[in-house]
Amino acid sequence: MTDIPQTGPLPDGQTGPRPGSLLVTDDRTKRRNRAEARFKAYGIAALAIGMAFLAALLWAILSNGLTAFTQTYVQLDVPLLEEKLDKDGDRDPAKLAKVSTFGYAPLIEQALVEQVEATGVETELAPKALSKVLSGSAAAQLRDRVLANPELIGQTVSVELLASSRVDGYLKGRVSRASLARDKNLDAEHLDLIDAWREAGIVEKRFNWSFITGADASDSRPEQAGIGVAMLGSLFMMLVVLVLSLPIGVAASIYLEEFAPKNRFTDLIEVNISNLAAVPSIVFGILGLAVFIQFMHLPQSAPLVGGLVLTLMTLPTIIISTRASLKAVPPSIRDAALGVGASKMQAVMHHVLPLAMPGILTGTILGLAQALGETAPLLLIGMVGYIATNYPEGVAEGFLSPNSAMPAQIYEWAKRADPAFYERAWGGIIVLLVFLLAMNLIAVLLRRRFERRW
Amino acid sequence: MTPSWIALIVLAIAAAGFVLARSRALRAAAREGRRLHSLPGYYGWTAALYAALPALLLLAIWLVAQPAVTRMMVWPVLEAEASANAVPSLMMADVQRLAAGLDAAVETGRLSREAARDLPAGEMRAAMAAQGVALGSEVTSATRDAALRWRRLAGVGHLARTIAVIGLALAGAAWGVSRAAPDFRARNAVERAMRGTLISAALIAILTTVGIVLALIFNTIEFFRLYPASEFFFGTTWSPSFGGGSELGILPLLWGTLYISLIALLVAVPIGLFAAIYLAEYAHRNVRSWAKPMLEMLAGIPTIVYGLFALLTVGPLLVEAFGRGGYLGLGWMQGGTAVMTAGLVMGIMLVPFVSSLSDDIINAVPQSLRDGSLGLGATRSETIRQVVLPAALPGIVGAILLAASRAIGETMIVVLGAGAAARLSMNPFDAMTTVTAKIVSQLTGDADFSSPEALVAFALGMTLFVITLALNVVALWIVRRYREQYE
Amino acid sequence: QGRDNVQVAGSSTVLPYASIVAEAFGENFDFPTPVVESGGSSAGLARFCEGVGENTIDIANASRAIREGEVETCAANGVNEIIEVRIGYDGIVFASDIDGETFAFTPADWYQALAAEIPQDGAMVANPNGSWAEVNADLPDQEILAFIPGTKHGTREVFEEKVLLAGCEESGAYEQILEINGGDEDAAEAACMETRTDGVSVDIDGDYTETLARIEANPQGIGVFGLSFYENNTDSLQVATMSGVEPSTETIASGEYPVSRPLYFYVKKAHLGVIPGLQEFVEFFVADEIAGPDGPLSAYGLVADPELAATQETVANGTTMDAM
Amino acid sequence: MNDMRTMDNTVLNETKITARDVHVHYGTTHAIKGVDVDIADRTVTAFIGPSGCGKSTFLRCLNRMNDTIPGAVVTGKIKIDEADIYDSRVDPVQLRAKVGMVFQKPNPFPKSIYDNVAYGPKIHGLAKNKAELDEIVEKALRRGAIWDEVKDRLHAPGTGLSGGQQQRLCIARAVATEPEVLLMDEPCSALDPIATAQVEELIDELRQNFSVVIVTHSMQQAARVSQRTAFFHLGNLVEYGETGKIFTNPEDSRTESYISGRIG
Amino acid sequence: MNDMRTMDNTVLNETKITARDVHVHYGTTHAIKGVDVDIADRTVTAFIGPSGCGKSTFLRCLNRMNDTIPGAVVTGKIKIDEADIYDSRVDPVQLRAKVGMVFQKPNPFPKSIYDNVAYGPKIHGLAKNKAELDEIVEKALRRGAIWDEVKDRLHAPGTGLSGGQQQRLCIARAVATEPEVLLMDEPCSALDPIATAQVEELIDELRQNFSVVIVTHSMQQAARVSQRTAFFHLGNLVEYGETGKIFTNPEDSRTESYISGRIG
Ligand SMILES: Nc1ncnc2c1ncn2[C@@H]1O[C@H](COP(=O)(O)OP(=O)(O)OP(=O)(O)O)[C@@H](O)[C@H]1O
Ligand SMILES: Nc1ncnc2c1ncn2[C@@H]1O[C@H](COP(=O)(O)OP(=O)(O)OP(=O)(O)O)[C@@H](O)[C@H]1O
Ligand SMILES: [Mg+2]
Ligand SMILES: [Mg+2]
Ligand SMILES: O=P([O-])([O-])[O-]
Repeated sequence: MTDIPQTGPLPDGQTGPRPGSLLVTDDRTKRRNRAEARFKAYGIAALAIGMAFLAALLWAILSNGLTAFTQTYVQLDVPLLEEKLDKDGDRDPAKLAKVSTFGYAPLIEQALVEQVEATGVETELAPKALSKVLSGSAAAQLRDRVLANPELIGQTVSVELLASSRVDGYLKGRVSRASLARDKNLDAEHLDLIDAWREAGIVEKRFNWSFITGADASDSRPEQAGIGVAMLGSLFMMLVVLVLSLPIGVAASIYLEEFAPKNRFTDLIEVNISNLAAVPSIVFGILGLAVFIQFMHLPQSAPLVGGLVLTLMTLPTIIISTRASLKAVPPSIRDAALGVGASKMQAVMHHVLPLAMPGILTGTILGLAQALGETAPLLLIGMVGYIATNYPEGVAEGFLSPNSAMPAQIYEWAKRADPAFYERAWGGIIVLLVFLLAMNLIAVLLRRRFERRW
Repeated sequence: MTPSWIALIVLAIAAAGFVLARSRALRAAAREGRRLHSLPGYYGWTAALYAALPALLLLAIWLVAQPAVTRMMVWPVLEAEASANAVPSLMMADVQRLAAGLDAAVETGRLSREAARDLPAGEMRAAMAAQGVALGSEVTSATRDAALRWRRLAGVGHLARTIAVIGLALAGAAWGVSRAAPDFRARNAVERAMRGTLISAALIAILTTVGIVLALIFNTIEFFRLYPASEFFFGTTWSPSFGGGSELGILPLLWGTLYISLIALLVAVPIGLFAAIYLAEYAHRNVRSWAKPMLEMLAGIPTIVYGLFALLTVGPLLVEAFGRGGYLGLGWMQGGTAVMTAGLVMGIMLVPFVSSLSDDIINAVPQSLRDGSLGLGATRSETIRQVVLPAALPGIVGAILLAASRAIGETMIVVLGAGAAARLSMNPFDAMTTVTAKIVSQLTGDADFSSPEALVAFALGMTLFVITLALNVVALWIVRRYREQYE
Repeated sequence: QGRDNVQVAGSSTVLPYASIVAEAFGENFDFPTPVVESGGSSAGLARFCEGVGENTIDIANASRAIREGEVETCAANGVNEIIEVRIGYDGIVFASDIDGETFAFTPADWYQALAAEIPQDGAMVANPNGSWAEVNADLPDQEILAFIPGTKHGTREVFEEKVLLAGCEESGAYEQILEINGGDEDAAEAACMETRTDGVSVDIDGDYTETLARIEANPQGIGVFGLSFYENNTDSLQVATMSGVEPSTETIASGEYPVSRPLYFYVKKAHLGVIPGLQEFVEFFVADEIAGPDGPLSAYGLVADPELAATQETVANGTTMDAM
Repeated sequence: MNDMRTMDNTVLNETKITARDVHVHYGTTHAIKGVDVDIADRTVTAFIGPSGCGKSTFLRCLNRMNDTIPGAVVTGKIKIDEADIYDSRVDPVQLRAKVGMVFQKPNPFPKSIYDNVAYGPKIHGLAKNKAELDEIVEKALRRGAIWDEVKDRLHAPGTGLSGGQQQRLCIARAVATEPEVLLMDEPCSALDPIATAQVEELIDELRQNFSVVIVTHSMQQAARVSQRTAFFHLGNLVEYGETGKIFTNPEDSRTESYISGRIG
Repeated sequence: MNDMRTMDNTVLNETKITARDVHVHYGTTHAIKGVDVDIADRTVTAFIGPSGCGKSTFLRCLNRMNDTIPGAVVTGKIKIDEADIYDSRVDPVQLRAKVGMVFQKPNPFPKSIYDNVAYGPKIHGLAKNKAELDEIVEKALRRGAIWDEVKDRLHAPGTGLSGGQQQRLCIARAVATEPEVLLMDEPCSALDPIATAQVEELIDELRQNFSVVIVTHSMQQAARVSQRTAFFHLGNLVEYGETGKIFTNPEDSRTESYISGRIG
């Protein structure tokens, strides 16, 4: 780096070129480059912080929730005694239905006792205590089977029954002999039995499809609870939200940004919309209760109503982001379109809107994520509680019949006493996130297609 | 005919109108050898709109108005019998339910048309119960007469409705088709309608606001009747109690709201903005295309997870640092639940609100501006700070407002992270709570709904609404002031 | 037109029991499983009182008795005939981390530990107690940290009356306060029930799982739980005795254990026999197989009502409140 | 201050556009100060004048593009074919379809080259099918003197063209809709002499049927293509007349100074 | 139409910029095809050539502005003052401070006129205080021949200027940072003759100390202001030499055709 040509002498009073080779960075540039490096580092740090928290949260979710996707079952040969189930022996469905689940419980107890003997385990547990290894749903499971096939009565059938949540917890490592010390639901002796049965292949842990497809269960049967029905509820709600809030939000933004005369009234609307974003979601629940249920007489606990409420709640998010991105489209594009004789509407629809699409989709992604995870407004329109128990029959029913939603279901589970519900709550969160990802996938892909610089 | 059938028929008429008008316009243009004013589709749409819009509007009005009118015409039947303390609306409600029940019974075939008419009042409650219609009390003969009258009137009304709506649709379609001539400005007509649609969409926001105010205002007034407004607005203690003697000062709650939101924004805005800048300006396309949706997942994680995260992870960590005997030896923090805990975690949740939208807006700033700045020898960061960000300012402010709004509206993180105790304190390591958290808790609590402890939720909601409105006005003013419009 | 499922709303305390019954009902009857919403006793009663008809709920669950004002609201909206059903009792227990110290409390200990001000030498002074040992030498020397129900919860009322106020009286503080304030009984009661705000007593507006999580995060804390919640979490919680009595369904039913509250539901008579399955559901709910001491509710932690037979009769006859 | 020369119309066509007392304000800036002008049909009219004198502003008045600038206020009367274009009954959209415009700064849509040109014909229904549209696009691009350069990349983005190519693309886009009046704001500023010549040829061709208004800084160009010339100065229309006359024998001293290169 | 002055530029300065075998690809478009050129110090070099031939592209190579175009790939060697500007040790920021640029499309920042010009001096720390900055801004605006027009509205937005005014603003903005090399892409395309003359004067003044590269479509302008001229065609540098020589006696037939207006 020797013979760097120096610039020639300068006439007086004229600022000359700053001396120095390009290969040597001068002090000021060094300082500015350090600032630049810092600035970029802040960006990377910000991104890293975001990612780190995401990783931490996901780890928490996965480590707590993955166990919800497996479930313990017990294989049992149950004698369906005719004298218990059909005293008259005429297989009259009406009479068969009279035998309640309480009538089936002794059969199961008997089967358990026989099974204990068959596997040759020594136990002092009474038959009634034995049945604590099974879910409370066992009797109902059996009853449903018998009512569906009355011809089974009198035979011994092999059924696969859900194990109780404690037994399930034992297989998953949540329950130990020590932790059962003061538990009145299960004893260490039960665990000995389970160990023996596990070796015999009678007790088995498997992937838990019914968690994904099933319905909610009562507080005493966590092992039976599934999120399927609530997922449908969320699906129907999201359909309503998407179908209403996206077009309405975009339309409102277009009007405000492109057509509205700039005056007090539109200012009012503008302020109004940003203000709606700050309204706590539960207040939308109050509104929804008053308007949709009390005034319009839409049914209680219906996903349609939930969807409408969430639509009102997501609108501001979509409108604010859509307006921001409409604003960011350079006016020259509009001029170009108007100049070839496009109407303002055409200019907006054909040119401005596609360019604003990334922002619109971002608003949609954020809005739907918010709507999908919201519980508080659902509380007021009756979608939180023990609701997601019946599958809707058909699409119209799906919108109108009582249902819950995933976040409400998760919230419910998280409140319940049995720790087995805690794992279900986290499992539900996993399902919710997968649902969210699936829902957003299209938006994300579309957004990538629309992104361009000009 | 049911309203949905009528609506379907109207839509069918509109579709027919579309086809007819479109082809008529095309034929006319071909015959007269002239160019159409608008694209042919616009003529079709005009006819379709003429057919559908007024008819559907009429239908909507009819649906609302008919019961009101019928009620007015039926009331005289009941009036005679109404005792001094009878509530007209309740009596009418029974009449309506009874009439609806009779309709349903006839429809399902449980009762014949005549039987429905002749059923004695005394048997009606039972008959209705069989039909699954609950009546508040035994049916009196006046109620029965009123219900029968209701049914007659409703029958007439429905017939008139069908005729009027479908007639209007046909007339509209015909009018639309007849206008489909080359010099008719069909595009303008359609665009006027579209514009109307856009305006109505914008008005939904206003309607929502009106709805919210209406939903809150009566109970708010009721609250102020029970509890002095001055103590609510200026009271510095929040301690509701069932036994009466609650102190319901909003100040500690407002303070908590501000404090927590402020900390959340102090976390979310720098992280979000820098992440957005990095993604839009520095990151490789591929990095950006997965990093952005990943960050957006933060917005989709249910807030209960954040709450637990605050309670179980962040709170204890902070206590270890700032608590008594913490390794910083400061002793500022009593327990894990604190403004700081909730603020930090909420800030993380808000990151994507700032980052994603800002990223889109920054990305929309024309490249020529960056070139202009880089060409002068500016570094990238100088370009971003002095040229790109000012140009993107309105959008970024929008994003920040959105984040702030969510911070104000959040409950779960506050309850789990910051606690439920209202307190006026400067220490960010103290437990506090927010207006929103208290709205939820008072609304879902055990206090009697007519007691001030429950009604205060509405007053809180109303106050919060007014305050955020004021903040938004200020924000709008600031944005207007500092906006830099490119090109 | 025509709703085909029973709709229940109200207390989140009653919800677990109602859901157990609803599930069993759905399994054993041809009716669809009733919908049981939560949202709080008051919200439930408020919706209950909106009127009669299929677009209103049939049953409101409540963890307290309906109030006079609510009955009036109901009447104003045409809900005249209300059947009140008491389903049992909810025991309220005090529990701490399983690995921590064991506690045996008296109400007086709680009063001394949590009162905002306590009388001392003829004047009210700010509560100086920092550890349980300072309150009562028999208790472990552990910092006081109590997670008590927030002011939204009905349990708070029970806690204040049956623990704080009782403790206040038991410890003789009540008398002293009366002396200090010149005999104003109302003020004295209020003073007994006012809790300190220095972070020692933490209000929980959430539910018992939150309390449990807080104890996990802070093992020194002592939380207030429902009996059923405790019984399901014996692996992480140990319960404290109150005045020497360990809480259980038996001790509560017998009245030995002092802290409990009744749970109710309210039915619109006008809906009985109209909404399919409502009558059956209500009867099923109070049947011995369900609500009796050997039924699933009891197994889950509900303290069966000793007067269940009377309740069954009320339901069978459809006896409304004003008729009682 | 209005000293518009009365013109002895020898070969002149009938008037297409009449402007009377047109004023334009941008907020406080008074950009056009009472301009009266008659623009003839089937004629090329050149607007000349120093930078910032209001040429673009006045041009934008003629198809109401100023409507889109917030703060721009236009007063006075402008008639095209006897119809007042600021009349409330006039549809600015129809007006702009009739009065096309090429902007000073090339502003292609961020779409493909093909879509840039096809857009106008599509919204005006000029093509019945794809083949016809292709034909229109090709013809327009040829007239814009850019066909050869882009024919192999019709589906590449229009924003990826060079400056001059973008300008020609915008010309092609404007002629594709077959306007009756074409307003061109410095259409050749970024073009090399050959391309300029081709565009001038296009202008000449258009003149056979339509009227063309062109803003230019090149006196030579104005002299070559226009039949009439208007000289603007500081918002005033100083002189307006036949091009030959203006360049050889201007009446106003300012015109003369400008043409001879003394004021700017 | 050719009043070109023949210049015998005897005193040639040392080389400032050396380019060797420079290729530029935009994705699949091969825009510059192996250009070798030496640009002398204290000289005005004109780039001429038909629209789309790669002038702007090559110009942008000289201060690495092509770095900002996604998909643009530059190969070859470019040295300024013997330093390879694509060397990893070279800081493009410093390079661009040294090699200023006026873009083809005027791109004022959405800031006030004052801030537009003050921006460069501020980031380079050329002014110690407000007064000095004011001075720099005024001087730059004067050199950009726009001071008189904007002196009363220095705090109005730069985007509210007319096309030509924006162009001059961008020139003023570029000279305000006192670069050693100034690259000007058609700086006078939107300017009237007077303003053009003023800018040309500026260029001449700059030449005393710096080197200037100017892209122009006007042969006259090239002839007037430049000492050397490079003729580009289809991405190739066809001919490069003294301006007088190129215009009077070109070696390559393509150059001749272009100059005489036969190829474009
Ligand atoms: N961003 C881009 N992407 C793809 N191709 C490009 C891009 N920019 C320019 N080109 C192409 O590269 C070639 C050279 O372009 P360049 O802008 O350098 O031309 P130019 O000589 O400056 O022309 P003009 O005088 O019209 O400005 C042209 O064919 C152009 O279409
Ligand atoms: N949007 C605007 N806001 C404010 N003033 C403007 C705006 N556009 C133009 N002006 C001003 O109006 C005057 C006329 O501008 P106009 O663009 O019509 O000039 P022009 O004759 O086209 O100049 P040029 O040849 O430089 O393009 C100028 O002084 C300009 O600064
Ligand atoms: Mg102009
Ligand atoms: Mg170029
Ligand atoms: O929900 P609760 O009313 O029982 O607190």
